[in-house]
Formats: sequence, C-alpha cells, structure tokens
Amino acid sequence: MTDVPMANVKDNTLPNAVSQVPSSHLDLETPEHPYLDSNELIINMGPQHPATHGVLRVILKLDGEKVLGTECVIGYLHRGVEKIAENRTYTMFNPYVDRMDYVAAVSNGLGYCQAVEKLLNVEAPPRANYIRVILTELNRIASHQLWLGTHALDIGAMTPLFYTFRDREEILKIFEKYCGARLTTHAFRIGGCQYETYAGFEKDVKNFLAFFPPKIDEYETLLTGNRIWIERTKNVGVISAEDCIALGVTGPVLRASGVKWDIRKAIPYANYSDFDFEIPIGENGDTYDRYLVRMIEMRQSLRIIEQAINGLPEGPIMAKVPKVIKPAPGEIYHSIEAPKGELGYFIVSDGSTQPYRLRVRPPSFVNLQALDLMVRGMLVADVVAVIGTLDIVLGEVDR
Amino acid sequence: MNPALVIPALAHPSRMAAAFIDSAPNPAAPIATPWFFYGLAAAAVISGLLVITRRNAVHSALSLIVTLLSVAGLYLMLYAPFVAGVQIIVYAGGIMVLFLFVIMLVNIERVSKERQFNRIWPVGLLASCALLALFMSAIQKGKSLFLDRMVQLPEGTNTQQIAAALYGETGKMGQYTFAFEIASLLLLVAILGAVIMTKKKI
Amino acid sequence: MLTSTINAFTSYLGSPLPPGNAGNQLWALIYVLIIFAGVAVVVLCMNWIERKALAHFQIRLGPMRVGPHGLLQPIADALKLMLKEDIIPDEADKLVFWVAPLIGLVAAFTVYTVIPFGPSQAVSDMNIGILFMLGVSSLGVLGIVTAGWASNSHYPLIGALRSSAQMVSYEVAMGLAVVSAILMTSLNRTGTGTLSMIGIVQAQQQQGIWFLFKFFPLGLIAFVIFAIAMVAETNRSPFDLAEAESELTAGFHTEYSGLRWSLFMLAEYAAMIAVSAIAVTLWLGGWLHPFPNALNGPAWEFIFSLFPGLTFGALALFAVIGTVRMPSHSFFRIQRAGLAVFALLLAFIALLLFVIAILGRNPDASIAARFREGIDYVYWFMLKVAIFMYLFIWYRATWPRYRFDQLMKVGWKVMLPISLGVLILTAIVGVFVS
Amino acid sequence: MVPITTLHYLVVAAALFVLGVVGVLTRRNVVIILMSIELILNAVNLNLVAFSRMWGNLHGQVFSIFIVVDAAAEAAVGLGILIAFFRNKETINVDEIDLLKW
Repeated sequence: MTDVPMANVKDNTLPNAVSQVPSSHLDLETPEHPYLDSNELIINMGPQHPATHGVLRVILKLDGEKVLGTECVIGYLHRGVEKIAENRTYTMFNPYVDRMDYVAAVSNGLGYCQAVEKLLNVEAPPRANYIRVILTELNRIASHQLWLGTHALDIGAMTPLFYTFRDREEILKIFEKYCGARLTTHAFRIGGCQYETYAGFEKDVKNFLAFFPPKIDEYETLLTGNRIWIERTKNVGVISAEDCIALGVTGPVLRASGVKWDIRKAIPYANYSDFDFEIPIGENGDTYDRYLVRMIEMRQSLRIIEQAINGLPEGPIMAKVPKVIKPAPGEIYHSIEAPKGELGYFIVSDGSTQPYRLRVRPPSFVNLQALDLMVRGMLVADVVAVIGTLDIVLGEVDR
Repeated sequence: MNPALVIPALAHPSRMAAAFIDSAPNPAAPIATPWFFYGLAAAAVISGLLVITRRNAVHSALSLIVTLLSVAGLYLMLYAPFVAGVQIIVYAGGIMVLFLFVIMLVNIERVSKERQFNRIWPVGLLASCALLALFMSAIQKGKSLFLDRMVQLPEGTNTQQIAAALYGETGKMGQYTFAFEIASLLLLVAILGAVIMTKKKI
Repeated sequence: MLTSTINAFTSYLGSPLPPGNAGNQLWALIYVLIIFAGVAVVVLCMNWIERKALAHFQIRLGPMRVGPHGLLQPIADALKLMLKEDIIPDEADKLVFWVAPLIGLVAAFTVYTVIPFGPSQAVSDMNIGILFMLGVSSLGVLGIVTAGWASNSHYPLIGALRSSAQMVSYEVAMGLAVVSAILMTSLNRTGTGTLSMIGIVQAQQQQGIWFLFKFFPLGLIAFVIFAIAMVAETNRSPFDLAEAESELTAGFHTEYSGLRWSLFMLAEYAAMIAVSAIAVTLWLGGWLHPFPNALNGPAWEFIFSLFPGLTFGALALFAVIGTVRMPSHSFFRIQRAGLAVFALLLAFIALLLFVIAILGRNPDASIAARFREGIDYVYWFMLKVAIFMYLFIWYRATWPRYRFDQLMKVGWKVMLPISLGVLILTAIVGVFVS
Repeated sequence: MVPITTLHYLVVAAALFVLGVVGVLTRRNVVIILMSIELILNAVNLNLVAFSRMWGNLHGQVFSIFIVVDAAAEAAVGLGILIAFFRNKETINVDEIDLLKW
C-alpha cells in the first residue's frame, strides 16, 4: 500500500486568508489565567446530547457562558464506509452510500452513480436524468425540512419540527412509491434508474408542488419575522467568505456568506443546465442568512421540480452498462451539490471489479471544521444554534 | 353579591386589627403560643450554631436561611408582619441567593479541606463566652427594667403605620423620611462599589 | 366533637373573614388540606391539558392510550415516577441534594395560604399578603440553586447559575409592576392603600374597575410587564434557559430522577398557578365577575352564577361527543364506557351547580345561597387563572428560547425602565386624580 | 406555661449575637465570617423589634428595616471585595489576607 495516490496529496493548500483559524487543540490541562476556577469550565457536550444531532462530542472551554474554544471529537459513528468500498464491487457498494447522509440518501446515490458513470464513460439517458433531478430535488427539500425542524428545536421552538415532519412525509411517500424505501432509498443505479416512474408519479409530484408552497409560508410565519428567532440568529456564528473558502466550507453556509457557488450552476451535471433557477446568496454570513438561503432554496427546488416534471422526456431510463462493471484503470473525482454542500467522490480504479480506493468528500465533515471559528466568543446557546445551522449529519461526518 | 360582604377596602384592615386585640372577647385570640416561641427560638439558635461550625459553606448558608426564617417567625409573633416580610424577601430571597452565588463562584472544595478555625480560636471563644456572660448578667440585673407587659400593637395597620413613619402623612414629612433617603444613597453607593469591585475590567 | 365540628363549619360559613382571621383554626387547617390536595390535582390535570394542548398545536394527538383520550395518563405518570429508583449521584452532596426539591416545593405551596379565591375563601388574609407572596415565591430560587450545586455536575451548575440570575433580575421588574398596582389601591378618600390580597380585590370592587383598565394604558402596561416577568420567574418557555433542553440537557434537574424529579415538576406547576393568581388578583379583579360595576343587580348575579354549570355542561358535551365519535371496534369498548362515565360525572357536576345556582338565587342566609356565592367566587378566580395557564402552554408552543444575555438585556434594559416609568406615571396621575 | 415576655426574646437575641461573634472571631473562611455578621445583625433586629413591642411604638421596627438595608449593602460590598480578592490571591481565608497591596 505504498503507492496510494491519496497519500501524496498533502493538505497544505490552506491559504493565508484565514484570519483567525484557531489552533486545533485546546489547552485542556492548564487554564490560561489563574482566575476563578469555575470561570474556566471545560464541559463535554455530547456524545449523548440532545442538540448535537447524533453522536458528536464537542469539548467546550467556557468562561462562564462565553465559549473560549471548542474541539470536536468525532468518530462515534465510524463504520469505515470507504474501506468497505474496497471490498465490494461497484454495484454492491451503491446501497452503502445511502447510509452516509441518511437524510439525503438520494443525493448520495446520485453522486456515486454519476462518479462511476464518469469512470465508465457512460452517460445516463435524459429521462433517467430528469427522474434523478426530480427525486434529488425532492430529497433536498426533505433534507432542508429536517434541518429546519431540528434547528428550530435547538433554538427552543418545538412546533416547527412537527410541521416539517408532517410535510416531509409527503416526499417520503413519493420515494416509497417509487422505490419501496423511504429513507435509505437506493433509488438510482449505475447508468440510470432501475425503476420506471410508477403510474401517478406525475400527479403525486404535481400535487406536492401545489401542496408545499403554503407550507413554506407557514414555517416562515412562525420563524422569519419572530423577534426572538431574529435575535437568536442574527449575527450569530458569522463566517466570512474568505474563511469559508479557506476552510473548504460549501453549500448553503458558503452561499450565505455571499459566494455564489453552486455546483448545479457552476459545473452542471445531470441536465441541470436545462433548468432555470436562482442561486440565493446571503450578505452577513450569519445564522439568519443561512436560514433564509435554505428557505429560498426550497422554493427554487420546487421550481426545478416543476420544470422537470413538465418536461419529462420519453425514452429509456438505463444506459448501456456492462453486467460486470470493470472500469479501466484510472481515477476520477466527481462532485454534486448535495443539500449540505459539495459531495464529492474520488474513485481510483485498478481495472478490477472493485474500487482500489474510494474517498468521499462529505460536506458535513468539511463544514464542521468551521464550528470552532464560528462559536469563539459566543455563548453556549450559540454553539447549539451553530451546530444546527451547519446542518451536519453524523453519519456523513464519521462515515 | 351579598351586601354584607361588600366591605370598603379601608374599613377592612382596622376591623382586622380589632379582631386581634387581646381584650376583645372574640375567638380570634392569637395562636402565638409559647410553644411556637420555643420551637422557633430553638431552630434559630441551633441553625445559628450550624452556620459557624459547618465545614462546607453551602451548608452554612442553608443553615443561615433556616435561622433567618425562624427569626422572621419570631417577628410575626411580635406583631411585626412587615419586618417579617422584609426579612423573607430581602434576606432569604435576596442576600442569601447572593451568598450562594458567590460560594459557587469561589472554589470551596479546596477551602473545605483546610483548617477551618484560625490560630487564636481559643481566645475568640473565651472572649465570646465573656460577652455572653456579660449579656446574661445584664439581663439578670436589669430584669426590672424590662417591662413584663407586651403592648398589643395593631397588626392590621402595621404596614400603614410604618409607611407613615418612613414617608410621612399627607403634606408633612415623616420622622424617618430623611434617613430613608440617605439609605437609598447608601444602597446606590453599595451597588456601584460591588459592580466596580467585581468587574474584571471596566 | 361532631357538634363542635359542625359549629366550626357553620361559624366559618357565617363569617365574612377568611378562616385564619376568623379564628376558626379547625376550618383553616381543613382549608389548607383542601388547597394542597386541590393544587396537586390541578397540577395533574394541567399535566394532561398541557400535553394535549401542545400536541394539538403540533398536529399530533398526545397521550391516547391510558384511559380514554389519555385521561388517566397523569396518574400513570405519577405512579411510574413514584416507583422509579431515586438515584443520588455518588459525588453529590447527599443532604443538599435531598433537601433541594423540598425547598422549591414548600416555597411554591406556602404561597397558597394567602391566595384569595373569594372574600372569605382564603386560608388567611395577611396584612402583608402580596409582600409575603413575592417573598416566599422568591425562596423557590434557593431550591433551584442548591439543586444545581448539589448535583456536582457542570450542566446543572450552569442551569442553576442561569436560573438564579434570571429570577433575581426579573423579580425587580415584577416587584415594580406590583407596586404600581398597589399604588392604585390607595386612590380613595383617605389615601391609604393595602398590601392585603383580599384588600386589593376589594379596592378594585370599590373603585368599580379592574386595575388592568385603570389609568389606561398604565395599568395595562404594568400588567404586561408582570405577565412577562412571571413567565421568567417560573422558568417557562421562552425563558426556560435554566432547563434549556437543547443546551443543558435538563438544566438544574439533570441528575434528578423519580419522585424527586416529580417534586420539581410539581413545584414548577404550583408556582405557575401561584404567579397567575397574583396577576389575577392584582389586575383582573380576583374573584369579581366581568364588569362588576356595570352588570350587577340580582338578574345579572343569577346569570353569572349559571356560568360554572354551563362550563361543566360544555365539558360534559365534549366528553359525550368524544364518546360518540369513538370507533365502534370492540377494542375501544372499555375506553368508550370510561369516557361515558366521565361525561356522566361532568354532567352530574353541572347539574349540581345549576341546582345550587337556582336554589341560591335569593340572597338570603341559606346554605345554598352561601354555596352559590362561594362557587361563584372560586369559579371566576379559577377561570382567570386557567386563561393564564393556557397562555403558558401557548407561549411554549410558539416561541423559540431567548439567549442568556438577551434575557438579561430584556430584563434590565427594557422591562425595568418601563416598569419604573409606569410606577412614576401612576403616582403622578394618582396624585392629580385624588 | 410561662408567658413569653421581652426577656425571652432578649435571651434568644443574645445567644444569636454571641454565636455570630464566635463565628467572626474564630472562622477563617470569609464567606462564613460575612454570614456570622448577618447573624449579629439579626440578633440586633430581634432586640429592636422586641423592644418595639414592649414600648408599643414602631421606632424599633423602622430601625430594623434600616438595618436590613444596611445588611444588604454590607453583603453586596463584602462579597464584591471577596470576589476581587479571590481573583487575585485565590484564597478566601481571612488570615491569608495580610498584605495591604499586591
């Protein structure tokens, strides 16, 4: 295992633009000042904590309520997905990707299938791509709904959670009808889709298109103008565009800081160039902007779905893919815009039926790095808000 | 509405007071029996003893709260309900919370493991005993000075009378109005002092 | 013995004074027991109502399994909590850990001795009633602080510090709002006010106006300040930072379990009812029915005395509707029967109340008239308190939680100046009026 | 049963006062010394209120209210000094406070 290509890639590309990227390790043993002992408090947030969205453990160093620094301890949900990939064929590995970001399983599948297709030099037929787009965008909405509910719950508003779950149900029903599974869908296959749309698929999706916009308005009535919500989110967890880029943060977090970067527009894949939609960007890069960006993204996703369902072309749903997938030796990196940011797959093939190395660039994992920068000097309650706004899924962070 | 129950608000306190004058032949004799006194006094003294002997400052503070509440009960027995109320709201609800707050801020684990009494404690104890003896002899000698009577104060208008002493009646200053204003200045100074001393930097 | 007991009762019923002041110690003791048992039962009901109401806010059903529509859920919960192991952490300060919930509970329940459910429906009418209430309810913070400290754990400690700072801060604004209401009691010919809870309501009766509408909008502003501060005082959403679930897991009672935890809950709900009772007494006319000066006279009295029966009748109707709508599957047979019995019970109470209202129509000294009067007072008082309790649930369903510094900012920089201003304006207007 | 007279209250007050003095003179912990001072002030208050009852006027009660005000100010300032001291010296033992300046 000496010539693993990844081993040569040194991660020294961080530019100096990072204004105050913190030292990664807290001085946990000795307090800096011999002040009041209880003032410098080190507490463990997690791994069993209601607000860390799973099994994230954050070591907080506090001065009273003020956060002096944080350190994330991850790996409680590590399953070695990347290593598993080396022992499975390309087809066999496909369901595993659903288990990474389990709230956006369809996106994960799309990214993986497209990466392998790229490796094989196969292009999925347009109808398959349209179905993929519809399902992926529905999944983006579902993911954002889950984010909204849990984020609001973290900040103390418990009701939006139930509203979002009620509406997410409609999306999951469509998934269930399409492929039989609700969460870990395994909806796509390498080369296209396995299933043709079921009878009434269009009707269901169109019903959802009519059903959902009032619901977004409902969420917004509860939160957008709410004074407490604004106070809790404005100027909380601010991150500048430079810091975002330096840390590799992508997705709504990056866009809320004012960078118009969306892979669907920048490097279009899966016929995204056919559709007309806007990329919302924020100004301040605070939690409120991220909230607004995601709310607008949901509406834009509806727009994409509407165009796709109206222009759904006829034709095959599967490209010509060999029975046994054996790509030529080589390597490929393909990334898509998952609901949480750039989801990339780097696959090295040695010509066998199994990947030689598969590396995932999970958006949650990369975005989580920004946590420390965003919460320094904030209060404990803001840590919760920022973890919520980063929209991490621990299954994806730990893989 | 029963017309008998429509009592003007003002007629009411004085009527209540009437119910409490001992001589008045009514069933409303005060329930302040000697047993209450002994119970409250014992609670006050025992928990006072605990205050000065406990190793852990939080236990001391809790004992002090018991003392304060017992003393508030004694005030009630002395027909001073307003002072009792002030005792509860200011002492037990305010000052003691402050004490507990500070105890939690300063590191008590280390302190509670150390020596609790200073080196000259026998001298202090001796001096205190001498003080107690002095008090007792004064009480013993001056027994005749302290009247045996207990004047019945009108409990029902206690608050109104204290208010009159502090703020004065309509149109004229009370006996203690000036002192009351000075007290507010004292509090202001105390607030400023506390804030300045506890801030790390201003 | 029996005759003396009966005499004691009748002497109380004939007296216009609360039992503690009428010298009727036996009746006062019984009264204390009734109130404590009543509060415990109301807390249980409140538990069910909160869960149900919150569930319906959030498009779910809430408890449905234990009893028809989960009616027996609170009892099941109480049983479960009593039977649960009472865990005391090894490193905790055992004695303080053991005492802390009791402090909160005793403080919350002692307050009820001066709450006036009617002109003579109180345990005692203290001369310092409102002062006593504020003082004793401020002792509740001691329970929280000691609980957080004794747990010897970080989250409870932070919760305790937050909560003590919060309660001490909001007490200031609360106290000033209360003072401005007390000031209004002195607006009469002699110019002396009162701190007695009963006296405050009687002052409203005498002036013919609820203090909520007095010197509009000064009374209203003071009331709103109090209504906000009382939510903060009781550590309820949106000021529930002390037990902020998403931040501090459970705040000061993280380490508590079983019965001791339930004591905290009991104290919290008892304190909610107590502060609501203060608000009702000070601004909403206590036991007075709406528009006491405009809508009086025997006819109106009779109409208002029908309300308790109507309320229970409406509840019975709801229960009947629930019985009818229950699915006809055999699985629901017992539940249906249970709900029907409950409906019958409610209907019976309604009937009883109607009978009392009709029998006690004439304001003579008959027992029925006295009962009618007492029921009337307690009903209107409880109804107003119930509105506040519903508001507590509504807040919880609607709002996110404040952050600690924002909470302090609101308390000291917004509420305190406003309440001071209202106090000064009330004094000035009061001087001009009188 | 002997009726309770002023003397009884004076004895209780004397006991509380002496307890407070013992605390002040013997303890090392500043917090407990401050609490002992509260004990002393309470003993004085009790005396004042008892005498107020004895003479049948309210001067004693008014005095005791002033003492409560004073106690509040004393506690605030005393604890403030304690915090400032603890921050600099990391001790709250009174016999370690032996420098006028550091």
